[in-house]
Amino acid sequence: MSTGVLASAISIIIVCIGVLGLILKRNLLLKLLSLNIVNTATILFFVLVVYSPGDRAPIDPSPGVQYADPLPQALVLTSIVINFGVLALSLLFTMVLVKRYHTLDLIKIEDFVRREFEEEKS
Amino acid sequence: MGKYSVSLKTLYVIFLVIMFGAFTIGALLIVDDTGVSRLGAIYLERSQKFPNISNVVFGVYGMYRFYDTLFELLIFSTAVLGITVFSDLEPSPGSASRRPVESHVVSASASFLYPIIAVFGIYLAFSAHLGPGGGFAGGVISGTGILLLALAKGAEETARNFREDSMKQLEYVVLFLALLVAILGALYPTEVYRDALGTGVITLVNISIAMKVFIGTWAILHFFVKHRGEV
Amino acid sequence: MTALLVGVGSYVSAGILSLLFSRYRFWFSLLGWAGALTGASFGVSSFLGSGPLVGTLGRWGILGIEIVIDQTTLLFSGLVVILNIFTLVYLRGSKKGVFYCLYNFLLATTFSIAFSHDLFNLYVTIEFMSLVSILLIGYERKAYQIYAGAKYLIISSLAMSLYLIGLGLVYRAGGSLGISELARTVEGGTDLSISLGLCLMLTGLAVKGGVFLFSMWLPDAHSYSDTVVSALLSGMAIKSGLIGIIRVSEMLDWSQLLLVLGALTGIAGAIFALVSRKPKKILAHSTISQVGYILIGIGTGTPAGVLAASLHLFFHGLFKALLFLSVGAAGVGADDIDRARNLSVPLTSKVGLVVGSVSIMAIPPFNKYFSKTMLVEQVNQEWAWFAMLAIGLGTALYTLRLDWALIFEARTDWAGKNDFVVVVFALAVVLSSLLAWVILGSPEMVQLLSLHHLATYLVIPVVGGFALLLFKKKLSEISPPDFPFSLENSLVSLFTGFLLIELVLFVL
Amino acid sequence: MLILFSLLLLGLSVAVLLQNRLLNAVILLGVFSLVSSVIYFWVGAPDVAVTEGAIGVAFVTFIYVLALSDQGKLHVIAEEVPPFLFQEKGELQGAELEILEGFAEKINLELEVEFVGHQELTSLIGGRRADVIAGAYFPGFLAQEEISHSKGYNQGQLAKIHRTPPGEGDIGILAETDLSEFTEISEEDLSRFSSVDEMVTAYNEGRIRGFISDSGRMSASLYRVNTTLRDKSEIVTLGELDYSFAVSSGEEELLDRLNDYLADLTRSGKIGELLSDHFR
Repeated sequence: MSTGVLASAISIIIVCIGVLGLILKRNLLLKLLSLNIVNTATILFFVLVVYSPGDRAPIDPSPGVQYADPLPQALVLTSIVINFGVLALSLLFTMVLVKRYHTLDLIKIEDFVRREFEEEKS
Repeated sequence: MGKYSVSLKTLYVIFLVIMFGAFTIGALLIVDDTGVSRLGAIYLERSQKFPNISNVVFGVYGMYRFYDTLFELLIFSTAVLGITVFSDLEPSPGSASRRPVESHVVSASASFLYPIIAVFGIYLAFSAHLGPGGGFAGGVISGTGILLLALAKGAEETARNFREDSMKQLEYVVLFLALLVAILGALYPTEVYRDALGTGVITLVNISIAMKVFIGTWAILHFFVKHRGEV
Repeated sequence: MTALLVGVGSYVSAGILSLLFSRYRFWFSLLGWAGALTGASFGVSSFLGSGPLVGTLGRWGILGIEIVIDQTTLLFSGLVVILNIFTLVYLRGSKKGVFYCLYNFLLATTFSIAFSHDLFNLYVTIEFMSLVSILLIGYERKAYQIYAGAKYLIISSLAMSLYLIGLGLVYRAGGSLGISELARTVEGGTDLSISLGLCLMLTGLAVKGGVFLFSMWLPDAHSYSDTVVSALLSGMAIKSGLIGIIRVSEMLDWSQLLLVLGALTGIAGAIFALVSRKPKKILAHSTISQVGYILIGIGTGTPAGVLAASLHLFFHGLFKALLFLSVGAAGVGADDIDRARNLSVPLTSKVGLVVGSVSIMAIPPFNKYFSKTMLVEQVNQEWAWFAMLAIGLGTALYTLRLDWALIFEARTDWAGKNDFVVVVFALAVVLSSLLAWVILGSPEMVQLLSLHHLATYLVIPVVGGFALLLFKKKLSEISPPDFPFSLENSLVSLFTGFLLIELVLFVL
Repeated sequence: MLILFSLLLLGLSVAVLLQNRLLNAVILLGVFSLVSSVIYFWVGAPDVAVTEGAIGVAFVTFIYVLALSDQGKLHVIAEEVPPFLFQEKGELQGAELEILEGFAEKINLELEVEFVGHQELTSLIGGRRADVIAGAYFPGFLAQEEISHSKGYNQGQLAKIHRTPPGEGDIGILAETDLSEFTEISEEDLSRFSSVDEMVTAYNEGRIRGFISDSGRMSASLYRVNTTLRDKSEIVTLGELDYSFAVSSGEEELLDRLNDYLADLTRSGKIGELLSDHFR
């Protein structure tokens, strides 16, 4: 088994830990942090899964030298930005919710939200 | 009973996540990927055809798949737009009073450090097709550098110096440019990327992306500075 | 290629321009629509000229982004264009420039998804779609909208991470991102390795596509948001996930899995729709239920089945948007249907509701009849056929319950908020069944109009009506549970769904 | 080497999720991104490393830190109860204020007091929007498992006022107050109110036959509503209680320091002076 595969298996474990945090933590901000971990580990996985030891950076390639696969790297640049967009917007929404309910506890927020929705329409 | 059912649920969640992990790692280990020919090799091979683009990664996202990069830019713009839509949110009374500490040392070192950071960011954007970097990273680095200024001199004053409103319009002009390059690059690939202006088009696109990301970064940071400490 | 570039280019420019010059936002959006219409008609003419076409953007060969023009593409891009014009006229100038910008961006990305035949391009466009959607959901900044948006954002971001992991596995084993390239590799024999990665991708797409157990975010997001937004999200945004599933299933034969998921989705959605009490909630759950049909269609695995699924996707987009607009125009989306006597519904909305309801119940001359009969013709398994019957009965029940409240019990508001866009839209929905003639040609149509199909679809609503009369009292005592739709439980059910996929894959 | 770094990343991800203080978690997340950025350099992906460094390490961490509440303050939330902690002509006053000011100075934080309704206390402290609950808090005041309370600084009584003869009606009590330590009045007889003022009004209007509260809150309320109790009333002392402070149960460190400070005050005798100044 190559180091690349082993390292990407570890990044899958990190994804699992992030998912556990995402589900089990009640604090909304900790949920966002867990999501961040999941996303970062996913990107790491995507880069590592095609890595083989001795890869060089794919800059100014010359024949006969082993280079890292440039395609996943290029794709991952896009998804880093996407994850940033997700983070910025979810933090913004969290901010609005906290301003409204003064709590980060998701179960309480859900309770408040349902009550408010019922009250507004009745 | 309440406690018991909660822990049962936690166990179930752990079971599910373990199943997920086992599945994925299994899928990873089961596959023997020796001898699979991937697209990456072809990209490396073809890079000889475009001698002015020595960074193959840039070749992929700046040329072959620029359409995806257009959407990446749109996503960033949308995030900035979302922040802008909510920027008339009233800051809560406590946070407005928290003025940044105005110390001469901080202020002086910020105005000394900032140009260095900005030059580094611009360098990254200019040389994206030659080495690591890219318009995006360059823009973010220059944009984050302003945070120093904002903290030292006050966010509002910095915002005034940057004329935020007209800057935002510039951001969308850049988006137009990217759209144009994406469309023309798809219709007349060789003309745009090699013959027409050589490296010119690519550098121009990179610099404008950096510019746009710089403005967006500042807009986001300004929002969060204004609403400091609210979570 | 021109079709895609013209459409996306005009939508994106319309979005930017209506933000920069927000005085003329309506006119810019109209221009964007005209551009997209041109693009879509380029697509149609190319299809008529040379049949289904797979090409790459920028003539880079396999190095570029693969795009496709086939019937699914045309139907979905047509859906985008049609929903665009009606929602645009419905909106008129009622929102700010920012809303129009987001609106056009949403249209741009869904238009692009129709053509996409590249796994990473699908990822990027779908992510963009969900980012724009959550801003539209939370646009009015009510706390519950913000909450629904945040829930959607978190779940979908996780889902797309799963998609990316799957993509990594697929790229490692298959060495390519273009779907037709990969399909060629799969034929070469590395079947298992790719299929495991594709399972993860399927999970990600199912979260976007409104599949039960995967998209528990959907009812809140679709029922808490503004009328036009609900119509667009239910009518076309979730369809992008289904388009993704259609494209991905070109590579593998997943019939068993998709049939199971389809039947589950259809029946569970119908049950939840039946016990819900608010019109918008009912419609949102009904969307989930209808996704079941589409999955069953993809699950048949035959080209005709996929065509039926695409056609159903198109028709569902139309009549669901019509229902959302009718309910929204009357302003009764969040009221309790058991207290409908106090409500007043304008005549135009009632017309829209009638047309939408007969369409959703698949009454013969209306559009859904054709797609559903095509589906039934394609399904071989007996149990899947019974599942479809159950979904049909459930659909009839909740539709009639909604109609009873909003059409018969509610007062008719003759003077007030009549909105004739709804009526024109209803007319368009009625006329859309002609499209089935165009696509299928007359011999197949005659087959679809055979007697036993006609009888079945007339009998189901009648049975449903009787059942409703019997159980109406009982139904009004039930209130739908909220707990499956909280963020935590939606995440749990997502992974439960993943477990289900694993089980179906390894056991069956 | 790569494996080592990956394992470090694994450890960091666990560490992020085990943090109690959000700021620490955010900073660890920044470190997490930094390590992943180093890995990208290692595997020949400098483009990704630079972008991850710019966005993941710098930008995201900045945004989180900006969004998080200022950690340099001791946020105190309190119900306004003179003479414990109250506002007069825009100035904070009270015995608790002096204690808390001293404490905040000792641990180098700036004191910030926010008066809130009594039902918001739990959610604010549970959501970590505040550090300390004050304002005549006593153990049992909030039926909440997530709160730990400090040592007491002052004695008080839990008292019941009721009509003689009792007559019809429920016993009034503050919402969320947990009485199980003091009395055995069953839940059915209780009706819950959101403030003592409301209970006094309800009592005078004859809607309830009596009410239970702590002595401090009761006298403050009678003083504020400026009324006497209408019927002939009897006051029964149900038990002794200790007025104290409360912190969120995760904040063991803060609680220890607060207890130490209170113990210091008692030892030096300052607490006695302070109380006799405020409770005449």
